[in-house]
Amino acid sequence: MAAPMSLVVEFGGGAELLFDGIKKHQVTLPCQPEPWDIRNLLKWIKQNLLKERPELFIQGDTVRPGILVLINDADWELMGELDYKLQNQDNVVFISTLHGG
Amino acid sequence: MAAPMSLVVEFGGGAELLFDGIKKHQVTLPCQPEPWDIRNLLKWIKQNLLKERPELFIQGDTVRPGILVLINDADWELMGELDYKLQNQDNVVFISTLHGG
Amino acid sequence: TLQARASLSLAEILRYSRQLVLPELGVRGQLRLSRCSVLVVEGGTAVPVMEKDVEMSNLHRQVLHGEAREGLPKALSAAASLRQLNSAVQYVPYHLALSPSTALELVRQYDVVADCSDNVPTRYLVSDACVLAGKPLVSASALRLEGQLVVYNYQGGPCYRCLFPKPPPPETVTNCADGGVLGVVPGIMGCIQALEVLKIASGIGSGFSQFMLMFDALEGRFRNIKLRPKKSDCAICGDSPTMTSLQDYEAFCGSSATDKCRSLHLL
Amino acid sequence: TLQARASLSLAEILRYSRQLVLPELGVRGQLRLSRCSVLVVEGGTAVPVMEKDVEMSNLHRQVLHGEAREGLPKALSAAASLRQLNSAVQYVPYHLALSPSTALELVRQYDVVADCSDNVPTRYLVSDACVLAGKPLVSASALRLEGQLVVYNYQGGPCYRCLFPKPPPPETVTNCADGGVLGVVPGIMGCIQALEVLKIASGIGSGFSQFMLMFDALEGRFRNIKLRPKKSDCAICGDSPTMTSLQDYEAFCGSSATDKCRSLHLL
Ligand SMILES: [Zn+2]
Ligand SMILES: [Zn+2]
Repeated sequence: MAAPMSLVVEFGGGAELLFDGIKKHQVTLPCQPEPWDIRNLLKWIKQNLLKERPELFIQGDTVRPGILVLINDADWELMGELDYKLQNQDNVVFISTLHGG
Repeated sequence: MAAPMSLVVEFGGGAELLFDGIKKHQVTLPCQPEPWDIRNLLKWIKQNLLKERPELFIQGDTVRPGILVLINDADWELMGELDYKLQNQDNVVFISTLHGG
Repeated sequence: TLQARASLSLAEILRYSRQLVLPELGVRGQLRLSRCSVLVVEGGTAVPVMEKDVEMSNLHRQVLHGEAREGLPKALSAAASLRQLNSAVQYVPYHLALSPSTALELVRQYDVVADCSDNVPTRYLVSDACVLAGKPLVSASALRLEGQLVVYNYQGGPCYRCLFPKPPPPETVTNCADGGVLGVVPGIMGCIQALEVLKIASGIGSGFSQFMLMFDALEGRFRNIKLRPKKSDCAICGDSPTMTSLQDYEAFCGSSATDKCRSLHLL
Repeated sequence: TLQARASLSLAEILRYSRQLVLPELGVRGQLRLSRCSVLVVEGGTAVPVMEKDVEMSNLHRQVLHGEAREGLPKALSAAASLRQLNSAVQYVPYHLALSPSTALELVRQYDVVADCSDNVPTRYLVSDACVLAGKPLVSASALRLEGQLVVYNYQGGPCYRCLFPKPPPPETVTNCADGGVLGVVPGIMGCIQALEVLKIASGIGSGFSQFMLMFDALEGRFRNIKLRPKKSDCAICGDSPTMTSLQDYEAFCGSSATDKCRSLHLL
C-alpha cells in the first residue's frame, strides 16, 4: 500500500493552457495498492487536472509527441519514462516545445 | 564531536581569482569538538584555500564589504551569518558584486 | 572559407580589447572566432526561412530592423544593420526559402548553425541537414513569455530528432502570430544563442549539449534541464540511420513551413 | 510627464500586436507602458555616467553604437539608434555626469530607473536617489563572463545600501577595462534588465525584488538568490534614516567615479 504522495506538477510552453492556464500545481496523490508511476500519474492528471481537449496532451497511454516530460529537472528518458516510480516531493514538468522565433 | 562534513564551496564575481581561479571546491572539513559554523569555515578557508592577499577576502573575522555570502542559494543574513551551523552537503557561495556595464 | 590567421590587426585589438584580456577567450579564441562562419536561419512569423520581408509586427522584437526597413527582405535588412555595427565581418544575406534540395549544400559551407526559425518542418530540416553535414546547431525559440535553447549534434550529444522522433500534431503547434510573444523575450534568447555560438566557435565549448535552457520571463526563472543522450536508434544520427538524405518535411510534419493560420484563411 | 491614454493608435496595435494578445500584458499593460518614463543611467568604462563618448573598445558589446558613431557622445548615439528603431518613443539624451546635486531632481521625473553604470560611487548615488524619490531601480552589471541583476527599492524590498552598507575597498573593485568582459554578456544582462523594466512599467511586476539573478556565461547557468529583506537600520531606507539627502559618493567609496586605472596613470 503506497502512502499518499505530494508532488509538484508543472505545465509549460503552452501545455498549461489545457489546465486553466495554471502552470504550477501542488498535488497530493491518494493511497493506492500499487506504487505510483508516471503511467498512473498521467491517468490521474487526465481525470483530475485536465480541463479540455485531452488529445492535445495524452495520446494512447503516453504524452503526445512534442511534450517533454521532466522528472526533477531531468528528461524522463533518463529516469525510466512511464515506469518511473514516483517519490514523495518529486517535481514533474510537462513542457510543450516552442517553435516560435 | 562534529563528524567530518562535505561542502561545496564556490567563489564568483572575481573572488575566485584569490583561489587560483577555481570557482568550485569540493571541501571536506575535519572532525572538531564544536560544530562547524561560517565563522570557523572562514578561518579554514583562509588557512587551506586562499592563495593570495587574504585582506581582499577577509577583514577581521568576517568577509570584506562587497562580498555576498550565500548559503544554499540564500543570503547569509537570512541564515544567521557567521553563526550559521553548517550541515553536511551545504553549498556556500562567496560572490563579489560586479559593477561593470 | 575563411583563412586561418596568425595574428589580429590593430583595429581588431582595439575593438576586442575588453574580451582579449579574458583568459577563457584570449587572442587564441578571438583568432578562432575570426575565421568561423555561422549560418543564421531565420523564419518570419508566416513564411519560410530567409524569405520574409520586414513587417510592422516584427519590429517590437526584431531589433535588427529599423522602421525605415519595412517591406525590405529581412535578410538584407539584417545584413545592412550588422554592417553598420561591424564592417569587418562578411555578411551573406540569402533571400530564399531553405528547402530539402538546398539546405545541405548551404549548411556544409558553414562551421556553426543558429536556428531562429519559427516552424516545425524547418526545425527538422535544419537539424537533419546539420547531422548530415556534421555541424553543431544552436537552436533557440520563444513564445508568449517563455524561451527554450538547446545545442544539438555537438560533441556526441543528441540531435533534434533524438529528442523528438515524432513531430507534434499540427493542431498543437502555436506560432508567434497566434500565441503572441513579449518583445524582449526573443531578444534574451537570441543573445544567449549568440553566446553559445561564440563559445563553440572560439573553442570554449557549450554547456547546452544534452541540456536545455528553459526560461520563464514571468517568473524570471531559468532552468537547466538534463536531456537524454544521443539515441542509438535515431533515424538520422543513430547507429544504423534509416535517413541518409533530406526528406519532405511538410509531409512529415503534416503542416507547411508557411503560416498555418494564413493557409486556413486561404482554404 | 506623459499623459494617461484610453486607447492605442492603429500604428501601435500593428506594431505591438504580438504582445497585445498576451493576457499577462494585453492592451491594459501596453497602455501603462506607453505612459511610462524610464531613466537609463549608463557609464562608460572610464568616465562618469552619461558623459562618455563612444570608443572603439565599446563596440564589441554596446550594440546601440554603430562604427560611424565613434567619438560621438554615447547618449546622443544611443538616442539616434533607438529613434531609428521606434520613432514613437520620446528619447531625452543627457550628455552629463550624474552628480549628488543633479541626480535627485532627474530621478524624480521618471517612473523607473535602470542602472547600467560601471562604478561603485554611481551605484550608491543612483540607489540613494531612487530611495529618496521613491522610484524602483533595476540594476544590472557584467564583468568577465558573469552578470548580476537585482531590483531595488521596489514593493517594500531592500535598497542597494541594505545589501551593501559599506562600500568595497577600492583595491577590490575591477572594471571592464581592467577585468575585461565578453561582448555578449552585457547584452544578455541588458535584455533581462529591459524585461524587468517592462514588467514593472506595465504592472506585471518583477520577481527580482529581494532576489538576485546571477549568470555564469562559461557554465551557461543562471541562479536566483534569495536576498535579505529591507533592513530596518538601513541608513537611507530604514526606519530612522540618518541620510536624508545625497552625499559625496567618491569620498564615501574612497574612489572616484572616473576610471581608477587612468587616475593611476596620471599620478
Ligand atoms: Zn538523433
Ligand atoms: Zn536600504
